[in-house]
Amino acid sequence: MEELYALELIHKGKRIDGRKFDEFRAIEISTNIISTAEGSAKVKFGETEVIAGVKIGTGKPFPDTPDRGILIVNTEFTPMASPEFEAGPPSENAVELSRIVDRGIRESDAIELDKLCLVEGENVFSTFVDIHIINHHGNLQDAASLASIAALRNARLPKLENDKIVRGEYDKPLPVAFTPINITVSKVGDNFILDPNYDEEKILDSKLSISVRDDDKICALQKQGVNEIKFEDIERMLDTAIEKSKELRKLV
Amino acid sequence: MEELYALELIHKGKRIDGRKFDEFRAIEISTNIISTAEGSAKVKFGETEVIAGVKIGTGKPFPDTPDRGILIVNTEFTPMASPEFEAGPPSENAVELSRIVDRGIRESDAIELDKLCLVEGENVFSTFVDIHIINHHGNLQDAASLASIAALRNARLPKLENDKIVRGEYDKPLPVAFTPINITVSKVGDNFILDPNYDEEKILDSKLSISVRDDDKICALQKQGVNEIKFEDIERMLDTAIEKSKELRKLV
Amino acid sequence: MEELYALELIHKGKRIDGRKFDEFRAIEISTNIISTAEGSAKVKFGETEVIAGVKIGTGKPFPDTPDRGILIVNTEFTPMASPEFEAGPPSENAVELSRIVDRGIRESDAIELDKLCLVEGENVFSTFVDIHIINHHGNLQDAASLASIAALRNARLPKLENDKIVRGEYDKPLPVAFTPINITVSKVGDNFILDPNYDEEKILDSKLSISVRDDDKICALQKQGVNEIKFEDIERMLDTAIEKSKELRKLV
Amino acid sequence: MKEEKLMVDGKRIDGRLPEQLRDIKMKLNVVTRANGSAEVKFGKTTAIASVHGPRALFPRYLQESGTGILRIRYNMAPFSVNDRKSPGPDRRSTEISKVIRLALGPTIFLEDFPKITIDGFAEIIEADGSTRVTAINALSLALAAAGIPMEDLVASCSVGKIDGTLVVDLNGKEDNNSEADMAFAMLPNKGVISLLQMDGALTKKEVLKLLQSAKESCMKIYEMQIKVLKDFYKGE
Amino acid sequence: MKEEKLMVDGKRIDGRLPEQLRDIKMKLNVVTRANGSAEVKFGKTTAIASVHGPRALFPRYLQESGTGILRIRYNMAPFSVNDRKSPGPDRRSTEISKVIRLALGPTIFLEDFPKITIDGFAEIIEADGSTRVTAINALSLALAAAGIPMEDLVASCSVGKIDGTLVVDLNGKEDNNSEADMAFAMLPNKGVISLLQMDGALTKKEVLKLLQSAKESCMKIYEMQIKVLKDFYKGE
Amino acid sequence: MKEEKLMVDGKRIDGRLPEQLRDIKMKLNVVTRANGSAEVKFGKTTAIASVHGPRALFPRYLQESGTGILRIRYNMAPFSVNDRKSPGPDRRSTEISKVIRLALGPTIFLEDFPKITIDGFAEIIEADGSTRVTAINALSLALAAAGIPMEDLVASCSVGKIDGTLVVDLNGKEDNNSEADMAFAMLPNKGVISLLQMDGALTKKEVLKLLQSAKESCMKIYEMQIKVLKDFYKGE
Repeated sequence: MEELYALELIHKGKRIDGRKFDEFRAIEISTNIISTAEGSAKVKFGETEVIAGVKIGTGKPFPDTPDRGILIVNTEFTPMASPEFEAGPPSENAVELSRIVDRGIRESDAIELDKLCLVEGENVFSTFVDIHIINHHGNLQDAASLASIAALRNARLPKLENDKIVRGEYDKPLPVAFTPINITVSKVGDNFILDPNYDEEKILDSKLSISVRDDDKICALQKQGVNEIKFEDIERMLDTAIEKSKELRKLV
Repeated sequence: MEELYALELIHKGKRIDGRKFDEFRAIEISTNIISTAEGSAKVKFGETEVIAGVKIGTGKPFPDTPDRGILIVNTEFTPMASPEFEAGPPSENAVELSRIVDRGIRESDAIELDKLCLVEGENVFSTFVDIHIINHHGNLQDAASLASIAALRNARLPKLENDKIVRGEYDKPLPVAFTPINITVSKVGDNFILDPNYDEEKILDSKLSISVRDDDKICALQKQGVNEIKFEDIERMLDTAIEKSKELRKLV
Repeated sequence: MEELYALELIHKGKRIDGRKFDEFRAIEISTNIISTAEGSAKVKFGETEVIAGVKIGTGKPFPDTPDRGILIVNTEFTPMASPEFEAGPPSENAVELSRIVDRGIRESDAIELDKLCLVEGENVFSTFVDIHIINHHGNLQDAASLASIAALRNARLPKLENDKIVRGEYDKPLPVAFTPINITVSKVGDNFILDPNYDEEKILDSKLSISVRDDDKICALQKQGVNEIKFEDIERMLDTAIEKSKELRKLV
Repeated sequence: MKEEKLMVDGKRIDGRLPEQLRDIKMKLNVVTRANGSAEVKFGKTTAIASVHGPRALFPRYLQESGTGILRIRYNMAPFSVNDRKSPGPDRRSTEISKVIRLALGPTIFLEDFPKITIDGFAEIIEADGSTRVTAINALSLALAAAGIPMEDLVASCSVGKIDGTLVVDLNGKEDNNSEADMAFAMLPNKGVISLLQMDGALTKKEVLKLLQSAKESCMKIYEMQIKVLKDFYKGE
Repeated sequence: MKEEKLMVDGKRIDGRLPEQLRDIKMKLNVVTRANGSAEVKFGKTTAIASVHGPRALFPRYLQESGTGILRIRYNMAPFSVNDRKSPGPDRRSTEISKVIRLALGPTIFLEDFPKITIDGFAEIIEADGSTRVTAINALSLALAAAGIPMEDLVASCSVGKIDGTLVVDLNGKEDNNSEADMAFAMLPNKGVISLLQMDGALTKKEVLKLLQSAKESCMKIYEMQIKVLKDFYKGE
Repeated sequence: MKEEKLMVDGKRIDGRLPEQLRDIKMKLNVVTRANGSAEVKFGKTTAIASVHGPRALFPRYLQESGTGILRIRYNMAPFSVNDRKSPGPDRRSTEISKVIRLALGPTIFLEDFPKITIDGFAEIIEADGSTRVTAINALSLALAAAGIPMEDLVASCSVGKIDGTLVVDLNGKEDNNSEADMAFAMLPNKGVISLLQMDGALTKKEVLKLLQSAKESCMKIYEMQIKVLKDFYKGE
């Protein structure tokens, strides 16, 4: 019943691992860790560990965006990473996590997709961001978002010969214009906390996932958790996310 | 136990809602109800409600019919429409319903598929009829067939520019040569009834789904229900269907 | 408890059907049994019966072998053939069986895939070997392998017109260079047996599936069964397989 | 599609007369560990069927307290047709499995087997038209060979209209180019219809004529079924 | 993509003012055998929702001993969009089903229904933007019509920014070409937010402004919901 | 395909001698909430494995009354290979999961855990040849770290023939262009083989030689496994 203890502590203004309410666990980011990927990053928030790998290929563009590259974000909650994850097609939670990461990147115009067009309507670069959960110890959303943008910033476009990819040779970096940062602000009772660990996640009332761009613009919001949010809490949650995003962006 | 009462009544020559044995419930047909579809129709038989939507695209023809358009009929028994419908891939009953609708249309040569060829072997119009069950209160087969042919008669071919579809602009009507009508004749004890409602469907011994073309030709037959049919019943069933089909065809 | 009796007998140096330890059941091979297939064979080991059908089509080559034809082996453990087989996607055992057959054929270079290229990088012959289990009474692996190579030896390349297949007309035999034979050597206690029947299969300690080419080279190995194999047993197992393969190869 | 002549001088492309069945072969107990099985050939069309059960049904929530259930799976081998069929069920086989179940169901005293399932599987090894009716004949024999208590056998055949002529037992080419084809099954002793499907365009009169000739052919098929079952039990 | 003008002379492409909702229609009990159902239209966008339950939940291992569960399925008809949508769930509908469940969940006294499920289904018949919020309004009415004990209704609408202007209730064209769009739901009496999703690029100030205008629109929608429910119970 | 030289002056493309293993790294307990876990690297090839269990097995009909069961899932991350692998199992991973289960099964006293499952998961993070044997080494450590009662560890490596030379521990390029490759696992103390797969074309003599050199390499790997386990328990 670790989580009940965590709750009791929060009511006393403390956290189970001694952190302040608005403090992340120790963050480690390592990039270029997978030589088979065009870009990669490992992010650790304390014990939580997530790897994002970027694979770049070529393919037909979507019919409604014939002159833009393709971006696809996919997440695997590998059953290795946590006893409650199950093998099989992505769970509802894995799908939601992917889609929040995707929106943060897409809506912020982080990737210059127009520069990824090779032949309009025929051939464009397709960029897959695959998020692999290695160790689930809370706050997967922020870790996955951070790993994804770090892997994209690390990614290089493969060299082409006759519009076909030459594996293992690279041309130039993937064009990345912004570094959107996802900060999930959680509420427990009257308290706002950041980066909850696995036990703390069980006692959250509600959370708001907020993606902030370099210019402090909000690019994606998603209310999560089973309880409602009060109108008067939103501004504070946004302020917290904007402030914290600056800190995390420096690490990428 | 509404159905036991329905059975008792039928044995007395009556029906639960006061209809005659060969009488349909009140039929309502409205067409062109969905502006995103190339053709659409809603059919109500009393409370039973079915929507058919026609979507027309372009694609490669089937290899064995390189000069003909494509017709595909699909049905969703949405779990919304009835407590016994389940989410997931089409059930056996939904597949059978689709295939009976499909055969009625295809075997009667209702759609002039040869007029839907754009470039032989390369590009033809593909016509999807999607049947969506809104309210299941019996006799889905006849309602779905009627909605489908009504939606097809309502459908317009999209305008093309360089063999690509311009959404929202139309060229001419989908070429429809016949109006096949499906009449399912059911047997309860020694009685033949038409258009059973939900409760009556539970007490049917057997049924024969009969698709009749404008020239009174039979285009599709399918015996349904758990019990056998007697040889001597077939002629009467066909006669009933031929007669009734004229009545319903007028409504389309 | 037929299998306990089988075990008791083996410990006494006997087998349940009177065979010697290294003796196969009566083998029947019939080829060209299915006129819709480009090649076909039925193999019986006693009651065990397996059909392999070869279908040849054309398609794009794999990107890493642009100048070679395609070989795909697939197995259906039809629920008809045995009460423990279930409908659905191929089970783990069916997948393993296919892959062992595939490796025996592929690694021995039995099919001259380079002769199956029509237009480099664009169009090649694709060869599907479909294995259909008809009656499961033990030793499916060796029977399926034998049926597959017999069907391939029986197969003819379809005639082409403008790079398209003319069904029912044939050009020349599929080029087959070798006749790999799969022999599974099983161990029960201290005894090595071949071609176990259904009851004997339940009492095996371990088995080694060995594919042998015409020149006595070993082309594929797969340890199976729940128990380990001793190092000192391997040579004897290989010798048995090499010897027995000559006998079976004569039958193809 | 319908250009080639299917009837020449009153004969069909394989030399048969309109009312003539193809060469029919029936063999019992071809699957060792099934409760009953049979192989039936109508010309090249080959169906092998087996019956597993009566057997317990899991998971439990599928069981019906008052009755047993019959499950049927009709399946085509990938190599049974000219263009390879990918493995696994499709819409066609889903529908056919259902109509076969309904064609056989009335003969079986399922209420004698509460909570139990009887599973019938039919594999089409080679398809040259009329596969579903061949499968029904094989399954009917397999059920009988399994000792399942049945009210009657089920005999099944196809009929249709080609080049304006009504014919029985359509082969693949006839099937693909017919003006109409009908799949039919009946309980020969009870004299009732348990499968009736038709595609095409026929007058009422033609439908009734086809039914009559389907009935006559089924009675011939029934005689063969009886013979093979008698021979089998004699042989035992 | 964002070339066409969406605001001309202070008016939107369909003639509305920025803060103006489309024509809204609500109808109750459109599915006979559901416990409750409703059809809601926002302009052309049409959602039909039904609630089946409270009902027993099988298989048993899904049951929760201390509470009931709410299950939601949001689905688009294949013909509801310009390019036919293939049937079946996709990633988008999976996510939307989840956020709808969370938007409605807080209002229902699920703890009163141990081991029980309440199943809500929303079908989008035609999509012209704002489909998820239309579905929420329909489901909220369907739950009420089903007599499910609820703390509050849920009212829902979209807001967004087009051509630099903050607007409510985006139609399809606006949605596709917006600078930002937000899906919003609230419990009108409790005055709290149960759905909040946003895509785009907005300053904090803009977010807060949009929230305010979403709240105001939801209060209008709530009035309509109350009216249709009252009329319905009067009519009974 | 086999044109590039893989052996030059007795050395391999990465500079190794034929009998030389790559740089091997082993690390324990990398997944917090697993019962045991390990990361193993053979050069760039990286496998992370965790063990969940012994734990209860649901649904119940999967349970075996007399014994526990071992379940194994081998999976490659989409980015672990040059051409992105779509997520989810395929035929290759299905077979590998099975042979890994059989390679590990003999060491575990499963009969001590009736109705229970032990679940082992191995993720390939980067693939440069010999992934299944790397996964086995990681799983063997993870099982030990989970405190599962085992008769022996399992040590595993690949061997093969490249450019006519017999070598150990094939990297990706060697694997793709080998004349033969063999995956091998053994119980080092019991001295028996629990995994043996081979593809290629080898004389009997070559097979036996490769087995010998696989055995020798596995004994080295076993020493490393023992060391990392000892260090870990010392560290506790």
